[in-house]
Amino acid sequence: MQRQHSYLQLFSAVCKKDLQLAFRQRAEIVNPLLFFLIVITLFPLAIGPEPGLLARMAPGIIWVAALLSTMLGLDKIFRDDFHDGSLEQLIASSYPLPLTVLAKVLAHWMITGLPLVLLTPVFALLLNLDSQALVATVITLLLGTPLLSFIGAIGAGLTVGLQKGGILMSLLVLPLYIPVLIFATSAIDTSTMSLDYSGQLAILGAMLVVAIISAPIAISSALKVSVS
Amino acid sequence: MQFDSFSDFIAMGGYGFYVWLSFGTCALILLGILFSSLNDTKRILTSVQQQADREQRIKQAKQESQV
Amino acid sequence: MWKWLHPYAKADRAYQLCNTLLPYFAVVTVVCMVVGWVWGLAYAPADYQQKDSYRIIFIHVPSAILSMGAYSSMAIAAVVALVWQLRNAELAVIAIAPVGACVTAIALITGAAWGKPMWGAWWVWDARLTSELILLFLYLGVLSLYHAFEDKKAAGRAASILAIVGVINLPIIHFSVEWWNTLHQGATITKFDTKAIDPSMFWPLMLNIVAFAAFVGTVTLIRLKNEILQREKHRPWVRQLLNRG
Amino acid sequence: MQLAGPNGAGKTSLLRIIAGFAAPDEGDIFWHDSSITKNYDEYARELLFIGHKTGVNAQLTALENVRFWLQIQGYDDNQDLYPLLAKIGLVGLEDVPVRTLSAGQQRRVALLRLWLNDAKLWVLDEPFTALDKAGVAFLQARFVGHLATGGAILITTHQDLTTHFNDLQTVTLEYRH
Repeated sequence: MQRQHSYLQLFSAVCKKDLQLAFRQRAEIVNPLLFFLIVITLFPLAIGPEPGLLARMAPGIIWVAALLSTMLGLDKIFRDDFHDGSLEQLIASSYPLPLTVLAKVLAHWMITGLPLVLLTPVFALLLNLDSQALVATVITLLLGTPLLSFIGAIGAGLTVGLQKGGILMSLLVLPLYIPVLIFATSAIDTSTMSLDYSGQLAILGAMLVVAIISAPIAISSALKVSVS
Repeated sequence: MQFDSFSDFIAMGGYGFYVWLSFGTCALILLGILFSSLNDTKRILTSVQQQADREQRIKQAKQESQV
Repeated sequence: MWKWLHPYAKADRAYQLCNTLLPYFAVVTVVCMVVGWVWGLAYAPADYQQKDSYRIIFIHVPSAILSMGAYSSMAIAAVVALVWQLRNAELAVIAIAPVGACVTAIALITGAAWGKPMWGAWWVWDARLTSELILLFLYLGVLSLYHAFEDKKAAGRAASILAIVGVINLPIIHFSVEWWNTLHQGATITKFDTKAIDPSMFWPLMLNIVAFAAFVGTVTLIRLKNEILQREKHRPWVRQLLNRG
Repeated sequence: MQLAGPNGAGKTSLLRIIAGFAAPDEGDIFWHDSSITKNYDEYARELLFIGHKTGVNAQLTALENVRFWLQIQGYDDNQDLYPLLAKIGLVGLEDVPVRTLSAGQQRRVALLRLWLNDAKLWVLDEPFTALDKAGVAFLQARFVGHLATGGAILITTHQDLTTHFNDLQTVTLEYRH
């Protein structure tokens, strides 16, 4: 048996497996989206349907809903691998664990974050967002949802070994989401006033870069603790 | 001393409720964590003692059964 | 650093160290706190603007400072625990967390009680209060994560990882909340003016800060002792402790 | 080497420490004179671990599971795996989801890795669980082959080994309160 050392092979294998599994159980992709849609429907019913008010609150509503629906899928990111022992095999593979984790988080984002970004125009219609704000919303979601996946995966890694880890994970992760929420909604707010919001985007981008570099390390040490 | 009388001191120039509420809850929380920590020490030491006693009894029972 | 720390990696030595330090911390706490409170409540002059309500800062400011201080010490202990694999540092993380949470709660409650007469509302979304609230969530997260694990060895390491993640996020959270606050509320809220503080107020405040720090130290030492005992309760040296006392 | 002992003696815990998943309370594990915690990646290349939880995903097919494992271990995944699957008794079951297979068949999917690696050290926790007699004999034949090429095997099992191994060492752990 000859071994080659190809990081690309590992990365694509891990990514592909998770995507394959998600497409086989399509509920995993569809349910968070439905949840997102229902949460957004609840807001006009709760606060009243005035278009002005809705447009004013839309960034906040969309982002809070995005946050909650990401949380839904996060619980699953390592759970199956933990229970069937795949996680042990991934740790005992000769590749560095952070790389594996990076692939898994990317796959998770493609399953939960990306569909959300793609469907935002539809949700924006429901909330009466104008086109300027819509562009801003899509961009912030594009930058922000991967961040949510990275930060959330730390919590998921820490709680995967616990029986009732789901709710605990939300408690750990939601406070850490606050900066993303603040900058993303403020970017959209600024865009509705026709002002330049590149500053907020730059901060989101910077946070994303930091997360890509440091979160996989934190996630892998969290997973090692959970497996032990 | 900034206050002329004890009742002035309690009144805190009309802000008595807020000042004493703050200091009161502060004292309560500080004492609470202090005493619960001290109580933990006692509890752990008792459990160690109990475990030691238990082992002592097992030892004794073994010796008696041998005799 | 390694050479200096090494003897204390042994649990019984660490326990002894706690015992040696404890009286000093306790004495400093009692003296500073009694003097600081009496001075702050009765002898410090009233503020010309806020009158006597400002006396709350004698506990609000120290608890706010210590809430951050305790979190950073917890994170330092967590780094030591993970990098040098020191079990006792893990225990220190868990010993500090509840104390830090209590101090944070005090900062929140006193902040609200000070805010009511000043702003007319118990709670306003002031940047400091909001940061303080999030800090409380972070503390509670570390604590509940630790208690959720059956295996306390894994629990200690998981809590340490979370503490480090939290401390990296803390400045970002703080900055974002501050920025959010200026964006939404402007300068309508008067904050504690700490720039031009009179010496007659400064010294009792300093005394109270020292008192709070010493208190956090004292309770942390007691809790660290507890954690060491709990983890080592099957070891002979713990048994010997009982025979002696 | 066989690790024996009653339930709860710590066989699995010891194996997990040796595989590097859990840290020992005291002491360290050495492989070729270097601590495995320090050089885990190198050690992992020479280690094959199959635990109670076998690392087989129930939604994927046998073929996909084996391919995935080959990929994460850095082996060539383009080889023809059908003959091997047939050899281990999974003929005709190569491309159905593993969850539809029996416990013994699922175990075989995991054990297939024993034919597909160049690891020196095999750490196997209860490898015979759910296998039938023929399966056990087949597996032991593979053990003989691995030992003949200079490999080492560490297993826990409650069953007696039916094949005779020349340098079998049995270490028995005792249950301690």
